[in-house]
Order: sequence, then C-alpha cells, then structure tokens
Amino acid sequence: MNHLLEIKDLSVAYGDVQALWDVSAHVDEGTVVSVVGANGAGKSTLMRAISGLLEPLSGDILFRGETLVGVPAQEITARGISHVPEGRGLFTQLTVQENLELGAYLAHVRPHFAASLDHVFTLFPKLKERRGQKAGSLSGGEQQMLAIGRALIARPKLLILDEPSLGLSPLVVRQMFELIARLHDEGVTLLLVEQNIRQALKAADRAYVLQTGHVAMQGEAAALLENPQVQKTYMGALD
Amino acid sequence: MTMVLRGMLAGLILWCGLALGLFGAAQAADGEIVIGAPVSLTGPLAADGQEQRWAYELAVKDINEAGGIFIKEAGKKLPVRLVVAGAIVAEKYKKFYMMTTCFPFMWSPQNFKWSALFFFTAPSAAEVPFKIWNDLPEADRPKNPALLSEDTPDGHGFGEGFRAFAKQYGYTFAVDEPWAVGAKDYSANILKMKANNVDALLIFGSPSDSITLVRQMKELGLSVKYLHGWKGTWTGEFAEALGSDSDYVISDGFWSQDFPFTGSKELGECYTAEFHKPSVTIGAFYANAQVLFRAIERVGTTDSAAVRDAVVGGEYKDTVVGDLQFNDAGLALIESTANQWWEKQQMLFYPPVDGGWQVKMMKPWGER
Amino acid sequence: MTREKRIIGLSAIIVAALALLPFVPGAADSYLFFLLYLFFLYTIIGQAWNLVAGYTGQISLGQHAFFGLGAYTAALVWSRGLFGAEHVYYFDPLTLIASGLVAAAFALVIGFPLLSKLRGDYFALGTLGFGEIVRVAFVKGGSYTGGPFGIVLPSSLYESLRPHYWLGLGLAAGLTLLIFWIRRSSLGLALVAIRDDEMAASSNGVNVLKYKLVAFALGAFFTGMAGCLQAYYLFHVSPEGFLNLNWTLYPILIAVIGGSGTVLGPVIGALAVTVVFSYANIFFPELHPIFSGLAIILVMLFMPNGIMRLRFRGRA
Amino acid sequence: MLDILSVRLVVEIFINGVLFGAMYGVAAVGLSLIFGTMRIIFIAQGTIIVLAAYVVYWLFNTFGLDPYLSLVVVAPLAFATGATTYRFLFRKAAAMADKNTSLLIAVGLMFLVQNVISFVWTPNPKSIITSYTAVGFEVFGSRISVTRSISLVIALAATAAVVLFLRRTLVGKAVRAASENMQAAMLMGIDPHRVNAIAFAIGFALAGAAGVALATTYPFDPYYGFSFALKALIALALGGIGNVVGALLGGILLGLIESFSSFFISAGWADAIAYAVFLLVLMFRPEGLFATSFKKA
Amino acid sequence: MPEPVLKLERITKRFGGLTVLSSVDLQVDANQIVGLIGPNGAGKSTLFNVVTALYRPEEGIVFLDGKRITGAPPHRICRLGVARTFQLVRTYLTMTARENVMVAAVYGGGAMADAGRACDEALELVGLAASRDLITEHMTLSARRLLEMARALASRPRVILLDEPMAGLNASEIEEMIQVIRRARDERGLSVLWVEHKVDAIMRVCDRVVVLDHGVKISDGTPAETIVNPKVIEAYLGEPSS
Repeated sequence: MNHLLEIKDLSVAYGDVQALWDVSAHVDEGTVVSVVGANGAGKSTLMRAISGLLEPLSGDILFRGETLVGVPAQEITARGISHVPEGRGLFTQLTVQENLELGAYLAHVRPHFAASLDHVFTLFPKLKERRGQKAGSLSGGEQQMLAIGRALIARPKLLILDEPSLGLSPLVVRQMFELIARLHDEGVTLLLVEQNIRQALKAADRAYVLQTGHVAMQGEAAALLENPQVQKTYMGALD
Repeated sequence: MTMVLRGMLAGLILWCGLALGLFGAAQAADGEIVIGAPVSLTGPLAADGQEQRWAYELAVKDINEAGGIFIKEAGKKLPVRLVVAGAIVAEKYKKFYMMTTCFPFMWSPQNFKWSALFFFTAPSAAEVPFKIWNDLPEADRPKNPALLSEDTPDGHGFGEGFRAFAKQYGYTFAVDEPWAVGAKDYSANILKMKANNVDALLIFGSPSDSITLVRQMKELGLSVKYLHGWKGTWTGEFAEALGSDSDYVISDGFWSQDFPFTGSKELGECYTAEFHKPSVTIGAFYANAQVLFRAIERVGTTDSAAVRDAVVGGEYKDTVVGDLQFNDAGLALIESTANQWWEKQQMLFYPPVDGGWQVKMMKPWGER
Repeated sequence: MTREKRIIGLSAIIVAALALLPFVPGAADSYLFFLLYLFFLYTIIGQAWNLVAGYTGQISLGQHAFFGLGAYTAALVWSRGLFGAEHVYYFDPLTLIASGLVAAAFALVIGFPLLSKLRGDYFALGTLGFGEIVRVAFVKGGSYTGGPFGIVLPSSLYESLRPHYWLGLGLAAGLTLLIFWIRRSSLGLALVAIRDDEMAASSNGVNVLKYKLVAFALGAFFTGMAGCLQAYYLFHVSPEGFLNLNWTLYPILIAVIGGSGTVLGPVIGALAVTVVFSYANIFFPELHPIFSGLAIILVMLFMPNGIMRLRFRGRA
Repeated sequence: MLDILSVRLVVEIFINGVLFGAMYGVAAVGLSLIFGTMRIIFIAQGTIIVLAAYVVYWLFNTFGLDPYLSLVVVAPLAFATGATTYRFLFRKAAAMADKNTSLLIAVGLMFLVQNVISFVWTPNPKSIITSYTAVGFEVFGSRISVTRSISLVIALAATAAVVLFLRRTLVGKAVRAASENMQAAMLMGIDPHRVNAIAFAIGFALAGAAGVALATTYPFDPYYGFSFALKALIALALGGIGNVVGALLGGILLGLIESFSSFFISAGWADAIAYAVFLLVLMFRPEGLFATSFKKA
Repeated sequence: MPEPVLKLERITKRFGGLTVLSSVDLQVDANQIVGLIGPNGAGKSTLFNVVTALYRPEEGIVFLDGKRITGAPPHRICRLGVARTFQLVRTYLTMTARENVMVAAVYGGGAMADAGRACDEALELVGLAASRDLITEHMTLSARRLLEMARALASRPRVILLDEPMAGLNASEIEEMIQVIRRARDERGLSVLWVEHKVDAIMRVCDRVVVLDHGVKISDGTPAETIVNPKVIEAYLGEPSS
C-alpha cells in the first residue's frame, strides 16, 4: 500500500543534540495523524526534518513515493507540504493580506489564490476584517488562524501543524480543535503535533507517541486514547 | 622618507649597484646604467605618476638615442635603463636621489644627504597672485578676495604663504577656509563667499575638488573676476571636465612649453600629440632626468657620492626648465608659472614672456 | 606535544637566525632586509588585531587609530622633549612604552562604552567611526599635532635599518610568544571561553566585558608600539602616513589569510602579504592592488579558514 | 559669521544639504536591502556606484548617449551584474554563520573594482559635460543646481520604486518576508538564494541610478567609492539598519548635518561631526532614528 | 528553621506585553534536589535566566543564603555560588575537557590556588578524568553534558541549576547522569534546581517538585503529591475529555 508520507528509520540531530533515533511512521491521504509526546520528545524535530529545515543523519522520508531527503525546504513546499511551524512563523511586519498572498507564492498556486482566499475567509471571518492590519498586531489566536490560513492557501496535499494550541486560552484551544475537525471533514490530510494529548488523540485517526526520540507507541487514535499505558508513557511516573 | 614627500613628489634614484636581494629583475646588469623612479602608478596619486613616467621614459629614450652616457670604468657610453617601482628608500641605502616637484619647506628640514632638489619654494609660488594683482589696472584689483586651501600639508603650506603675502601686499581675505578633500559638496563654502561678496578667489586643492568647486560656483551663481588655482587646475582633465567653463581660470605650473628654452616647445608638442591635452609639468620631470644624466656624464661614473657632489653646488645650464644653480644644500630654485585657460589651451602669462598672453578678467557666468 | 615542541624549537632557531642576519656582510643593505622589517611590522599589527578578533570574536576596524596614536605619542614626546632635553628619544624604551600606553588608554576609554553596548557588526562600525574621528582630530589639531603635515623628526639620526629590524623582530617574536603564553594562561582561558561561547563564559564567572577590554587594550598597546617603530623608520608622522585606513585593512588581511585565532596564523599571513605585495609591486606596479583584491576574494572563497585554520565560532 | 546670516542663506544651506544627502540616501537604501536579507554590510556599494558612473561616462563619450538616458542601459546592466555577483561571490558565504567572510569578500571586491577602474580609465578624475551641466535656476531668490535637483528626483524615484516593489509585488513581499524570517519564508516556497540575489540585483541597480546622478553632477575618480560607502553606512545607521525609507531619510539627515556643520563650524570638521553623530546613534539608538518599533538586526 | 539556599520571591518577567512569569515563589533548601517541570512555554528556562541574571525581572527578588543577589551581573552570580548548565550544550568547543572545566575553576569563585584540584575533582566526579585532554568538539553529547556538569561543580557553587541535562541522552546515559546528580548532592552537599522533561527521572530523584504552567506555579510538593494533583494532570494532558 502506498502511503502519502512515509518515514523510514529516520535519525535527526538538532545542532549538537541527536533528537530522533530510527523513527518510522506514515500518513495516509485524507487522514489526520497526531504526533504526541512530552516536551523534548523530538516532535518538532521530526516535522522540521519532513519540511526540509533539518537534514537527517540517516533514514528516508518518502512523499508520494519520492524522497524528500536533500531536497531544499522551498522545493518541498512546492511539492505540496505546508508546514505551520512552532511559533507560527508569521511575518509580523507584513499585513494579514500580505501574509496570505505569500501563502500563494508558488507559481502553481497563484491562479487559485482568489478562490483559496475566499475559502480561508469563510473559515476565519476575523481575518477578513483584519486584512489590512500588521500580523504582529493580532492576538495569539488570530495569529494562529492566520498561520493556518496562510498554509491552506497553497492547498497542500499535507498540512503540518506544530503545536497549534500552544500559548492559547482554553476557549481558543477548543476552537482550534473544532477547526481541525472541520479540515478533516473537508478531506485535508493533516499531521498534527500536540502536547494537549487528549484533544490531539480525539481529533486524529492515527497517532504516534514519541518518547525521547523514539516511537513508543502507535496505532488507532481512539484505541490509544483508551490505553492507560499512553498516559504513563506520556507523563512518566505520574500515576 | 617614502611617505614624507608624497603629494607631488617626483624623483629619480641612481640605482646602480644597489643590492636588491631577492629581486634580480631590478638588478643592474653590467653594461647599463639603472635608474629607479618611485612613481605612484596606483592609488589616488597615479595621475601625477603617469605624467612622470612618460617624461622619464622620453628622457631615457632621448639619451639612449644619443648613444647613452660615457662611463670611465667601462671606457664607453652605456645605455640607461629605467626601473619604475612603487616606493624605495634611497636615503637609507645611500643612493643618490634627484628630485623635483617637492616643496623645499618639506625637504630642507630633513637634511637629506643623498638627494638634490630643484623646485620653487611655496612662498615664492604664493607670491605670484599678488604680483599679478599689483600689475592689474586699479579697477580690476580684488576688493574681497577669498582663500580656500585644502586640508593637506601642501594646502596648509601654501595657505600660510598666501596669508603672509596678502598682509604684505595689503589685501584681506574676506573668506579664508580650509577645504575638505573629496567632499563633493562645497555649497557651504560657496554660500559663505556669496554672502561676503567675494570677487577673487585663490584655491589650492585636488583636480577633482577644483572641478567640483567651479561647477558648483556656476550652479549657485557665484561669479568672481579672478580665479587662480594651484595643484588642481593645471591638469588636462580640468579643461576637459569643464569645457568652456574653464576659460579664464588661472592655473599654476612647474614649466611651460612656451618657455624660451631649448627643447621646451618640442617636448610640449610631443606630449600634446600623444595625449591631446596640454601639460605644465612634464618639463620639470624631463629636466630632472637631464640633470641626473649630465651629472653622471660630468663625473664619468655611477658612484652615488661622486654624482651627488657633481650636483650639489653645481650649475646646469639650458635644461628645459632653464638654467639651474644648485646651492650647497643641493637645492636649485625655479620660478612658479601662471597660465590662463583659454579654449582648452594654457596660456603662459607669468613670468611674462615677450609678446605673450595678457591675463583677462573673468566674466560673470550670465554674460558668457 | 612533540609536534608542538618541534614547532617551538624550529621557531626559536628561525628567530635566532633572523636575529643574527644583520651581521652577515651586505645583508643590512639588501632589499630583502627591508622586506623582513616590513614582515615584522605586519606580524605585530596582525597579531594585535588577532588578539581582539581571533580571541574574543570582536572585529575592530579602528586599528589605524591606535597605530597613529602610538606614532604621534612618540613624535610629540620627542619633538617637545617631554622627557627632558637631554633624553635620547630615538629607540628609547620609555618612548616606546609610552606610545603603547597612550594607545591602550584610548582603547580603554573608547572600548568601555563600545564593548558594553555593541557587538558584531555594530562594534565594527563603532570602531571605524572612532578611527575616523581620531584621524580628523589629528588633521585639525593645529600646532598641537602639526595638522595635516604632521610632525617631522630629525632623520639625520638614521644610520642603518638594523635597530628597526631588531626592534621589529623583538616585538614580533615577543608578542607571538606572549600570545602563546596567554593561550596557556588563565587569561587565555577567559579569552578563548569568550570567543567560543560568551554566555557560557559569563555563567562560569568570567567577566566578559573586562576581558574583552583587556584584549582590546593589549592589542592597542602593541599596535601603538608598532606605530612608534614605524615613526622611527619614517621620521615623519602624518595623518596620511599613520592614520590611514590601510593600517586597519592590513592586519585584517594578515590575520585572515594566515588563520585568525591561531598563534602562528598572523605570522604566516604577514609573510604571505609581504611577499605577495612586494612581488606584485615590483613586477606589476600598475596592477598590484588588483591582485591584492583578487587575493582576498579567492582566499575567502576557497580558504575561508585561512592558511593555518580559522575559527570565529563565537555564539551570540 | 552671524552678520551675514539671513533666512535665505539658511534655506539655501538646507536645500543643498537635502540635495546632497539624497545621494547618500540612495546608496544607503541599497546597503539596507542587502543587509536586510543577508545580514552583511556590503562595503563595496560606493565603489559599484563609481563603477556605474564610469560606465555612464563611457557610454556618453563612445556613443554620445545622454547620461540620463543611459539609465535605461545602466540600471538593467547593474541589476544583472548584482545577481551575477551574488551567484559567484556571495552565494557560498551567505550560508555561513560567520559574517566576516562576506564582509571580507566585499572588501576584496572593493579593492579589485577600484583598481580595475583605475587601470581601464586611468586614475584621473573624469566628468561629463552636457548642456545642463553646472546650470542653476532660481526659486524665491535661492539658486539651485539643475543636475543636483535631478539627482534628488532620481533618488526619490528610485527609493519610491524600491518601496513600491517591496510593498506591491509578490517578489517584493517575499524579500520583506525573508528579511524578517528566512526559515518561515522557505516554508512558503521562497528560495533564499533567489531572494538574496534579488536584493543584490536591486542594490546594484540602485548603485546604477546613483552612478548616473554622480556622473552628471560631480567629477569622480576610482577611489571615491570607499568614502562614499562610509557615508552611506552612517546614513544607514541613522535611518535604522534594514529600514528602506529610513535609509533615505538618514542620508538626507547626514547631508544636512554636513551642510550645516561645514557652514557654521568648518568644512574640515564636518566628517568628524558626522562620525560622532554616528557613534552616538549606534550606542543610544541602534534601531535608528526613524524606526517606530525595534526590529532586531 | 535554616535559611533556604536559594529563594525566589514574587518573580515576574514580561516580554513586551506577554507575561512569562507571574509572581513565582520558589525555594531550594540545603542539600535538596528540586525538580522544575511544566509544559512547553511554561517559563522554566526564563526562570533560570532570571536567577542567573541573563534576564532582569520586572518584579521580585532572588536570595542566595538569605542575601539578595538580584541585580548582580551574571559572572558575579556565578562567583556568589550559583552554577548552571544549558539546555543546548554550551561547552567551549576549541578547548580540551580540562580547559573547559578550568575556566570555571579559575573564574567561578573558588580560591585560585585550589583551581587545579577543584578541576580534577570535578572531572573525577562526573567520570571524565580519562578524557581530560580531548578537544570538546570531538566529544559525544553525553560527555559534553557531563562536562558542563563538571564545569558547574568546579566553580564550587552552593546551588546548581540544571537545564534539561537529559535532553538527547539515551537510557543508559540518563542513568549515568542521574548518578552524577545524586553524587554531586551527596558528596558535595550541594542543592540542585533541575528543569527536566523526563518527568520519570524527576520523580525518582527529586525531594520536591515544582510545576509551572503559563508562568504560574501550580504545584509544589513531593513527587507523590504532584502526581495526584489534578491541576498538574490537566496542564500536561490538556482539558479532560468532556
């Protein structure tokens, strides 16, 4: 069976620190896959390796059957992976509208910009109101919406969200997960990194639990949610 | 010594027998006389350097065409070879260094033992404009002269001279400012002169600054009756850059092809034929070589001490700069010249030559 | 260790041979002798710059100010007879040290605000501004500094290049030895720690500002002494000759080509620069600066670590 | 001094300061762009301007091309040269964390270019004479130079063009985005080398425009570039490193500082005063005088 | 009651409009190992940087042995007796292991005459005595983490702040690090404040555990108490399913 994204025995170092050891995982088209784990488990490192911001030490990443290893980040984006990094990566000095336009930077995306923009504005009516404002002036939740909206403009085949709930108030976190559910319904393939383990598992089809750079557990998200072992792995001796 | 006399300094070093260590290329081969010329061929002074080189090469060509210089040891005339190098330290190697275009006020205090110099003194050159003014009809004499002198050793040396003579001749500078080198914007100076109703201007500065100043004077509508420049206004580029705006501007010079000396006219024509512009300097460089060659000829050896003794206290008549009488310190004085630009030609009018050019008062920009 | 001992032994032999060279008949009159003097001078200023940039990671673009300050100190002390009329100023240890001290004092005064407020590019630009201010101040200094003409010293004292050569050799070898020693001393620990990781260094108790200042002042001290040495050679201290930006560009070129942050890098770099400049000057008098420019670019493109090995690792 | 001072005189000093400062401004805008994306100080910018002036001179003397008209040739040529320069000299160094490599390559390039100019065109100062050279016009009794006024127009137009490019075009927005966060820009599909090359190309094109302004207004020689670059750097620091409009304003401010200090103090001190202001700004307002919010460089 | 070695009072730190730490109180008693945990962005590293004076707090005071140390520059803090390690290892890469440790031994505040001995003892304690002459650049991550530990010890501190010393280590290396931390406390009588993501390690070793969430201290007690604290569980696992 061909997976949309397939990670094989991936090892990655972040600066001096090796963060992933022989990680294997896959994402199928139309599914939401969550990667959960404690701080420092290597979740963000994995995402950065997929989107080309980090060069793996060994192993392979296949996207639609083609390797991504050694491909520059901008080329990986062109192949259909949009990555909303931890910290959102907004251009704070640019306006909301300009941030969204840059989401359509790639030549093959540009023709669909108007339609995609409408779609994003229906998802996030707030952004439409604030389109002339500098991105840096938005609230945290709005910034996260903009970051996701900007990534959606490119109509990615795979959308990576790295800790979208980080630093948001509980109400906004709930909205964020409603959005993820909606994207799922629309058929967007999602790779979701979350610390908020319960919500992350609820939102996902499949999940991987990372622990100190290794895949500790994997499987159907619903099953993992019920598994007491997950909590234990996740919080160590916290039980 | 290399850096001491930068600026316009030019000289020739009798290099024969100088051990050059690694660098065989410059070593004197038997059967020829090697002369070194520390000429700036790169950097901001390269413009002067190239004129020097041209004049030296011509002088060497001329002497070699005449068969060379007779050397007793060899028992025959030997050809001369010129070696151009960036910098050398003649005094330190006790090699005779024949110099020109260096002001005695810089040279004399050093008490060099191994060099001789012919040039005019800064004060004598600084007196020239006042002598000219005094010969003008009463109405044309400046009422409010101004002085702009560059912030360099030369500029200050000259500036002091101008101030002293102004006092002596009874003039007061309405504006007397140091002139920033390479600043490109002299509107502050010009506005100040305008505000002070300046009618005559003495400037000492580089070619490019002088061009900029005259241009900006025209732009900002500052007209003077008399504009006399040193160092910057005598180059061919000055007239080339300003076109007809260079008319009436007066320049200094070390030499003129209008001089009534043997070879002067031919030398000037030879230069103009090649570069399509006049020169008021090459004669000094050519004469520099003439003196050195004749001194070697006189003693019949390339021994530095002997050649030096032949120059110091010696008399050399009828060079392209005229007769030179060296004193016991090795200094010979020549006269500074003044030339007026007219249709891209430099017309010698000081020192006056019979039937020569008469200086014209500058017309206001609007009436030209 | 044995390799290091061999290098030390070899260096000692070379220095001894160089020290004896002036006794070889005719040697002191050769062009090579002059080149060796230049090589020593370049080594001093290269090492001095390297002390700041190579060991604490701060790029100084104001070295020409220190070179000029040193030279002017010597010229002023001498021409005004500040140590008494009977004092011999030519090759006088007191004057030499005064030259270094004045430069170092300026380094401390200007270094304190610059080093505490600025780093990286900003520090480089700040020192460049300082250098230009010093230059203009000397040009405009009137009778105190001799203005743009500067100060002329009695060149009739000159007899041979030997004392310059020996002093240059002594300073160059001494400074190199000092840096070698510093590298092993507790001061060296602090400097290298700052270069390698400023934040860790301060967390380990190193007073980062203090040691950056020490290195900056020490570099200025030696650059000032080099200025004094060159003043003894030229007998004419002027803004054009001594406060020229070349005196900042040369040490950078020397240290970078040789390999900054290494003990012998600036020595190798000084040798390379002396040879390349001199050859180019003799054989391609009109073109040599083109080659110098090209040399910098090529070295940076293909040998960014210098001949020895370069390391500017400092983390913010 | 004060007895000759009048309102008209002050206005004239002011106008001349603005006209001259605009030249620094254009050079500073180029530096600002290159610094924005690559975080290097391109010290050779002044020399590139001088090179452009020589090309204008050559076109004028060889083909009789009007200097202002030659902008059509020089600007695109400079644009292409900028991109090529990035490709061959800076691409490799751009990836290095150590910015000293790029700084030193720029120093080498400056040496190289100024001496190549000196070799090709001789070190003599060159200048261009046309019918409008050294012509002034009068406004409310103050005389103003024609070519300098055109230079100001070129400076304003060039800066406006750059600002429009950065604000209105997608590529321009990409350049701004990359200046702020290169990694996030890569995630948008933006090629960092392309952005750097564009910054260089525009920086060079601006140098071309400045070269035209220089060539029509002043005599120039190969060695003028370095001091010009230093002034542009001061302008940049005054305006705030990485801020395009600030760079132009910084240049104009520098022109005013020089103009007024050379009138009221002395032309010789103008440089020192400019550097002193520069040092003070670096230490106490490193974000520049015109920045609204502090953007870390 | 004896004075706590390290005491933080009402520490508040803001960046721009964002409050990263709000009025945090914390204390480390003599010979105690205190764990500091919390989700990403909880403010743990900021707290460390406030204690070591890399940041200046908007409000609040830090006391060492009852003496106020807020306001002193970082190198003074170290000399007063607070040593630290870094999350992203910061060893001096061009130096040997021993030189690395010597920096702290010489400048860290102990007597100069003892520097050599302190350095060697620290290397001995972390088990790096054999690789003392290795250039740090060529050492493994785990060795470099231990080296940072040795460096902290060599400055002869009262309290050591450890910033995720386990990050990037494998299981056996983690065990080794735990032993080193225990030895440091037992043999040197040190106090330790320890930020960690490996919660299980914290729970095994620490005397007390402090939990931060969004800049607020939400729990402070023994490991056993912490585990059952519902606020902690919520902070870690997110909102309970509704």
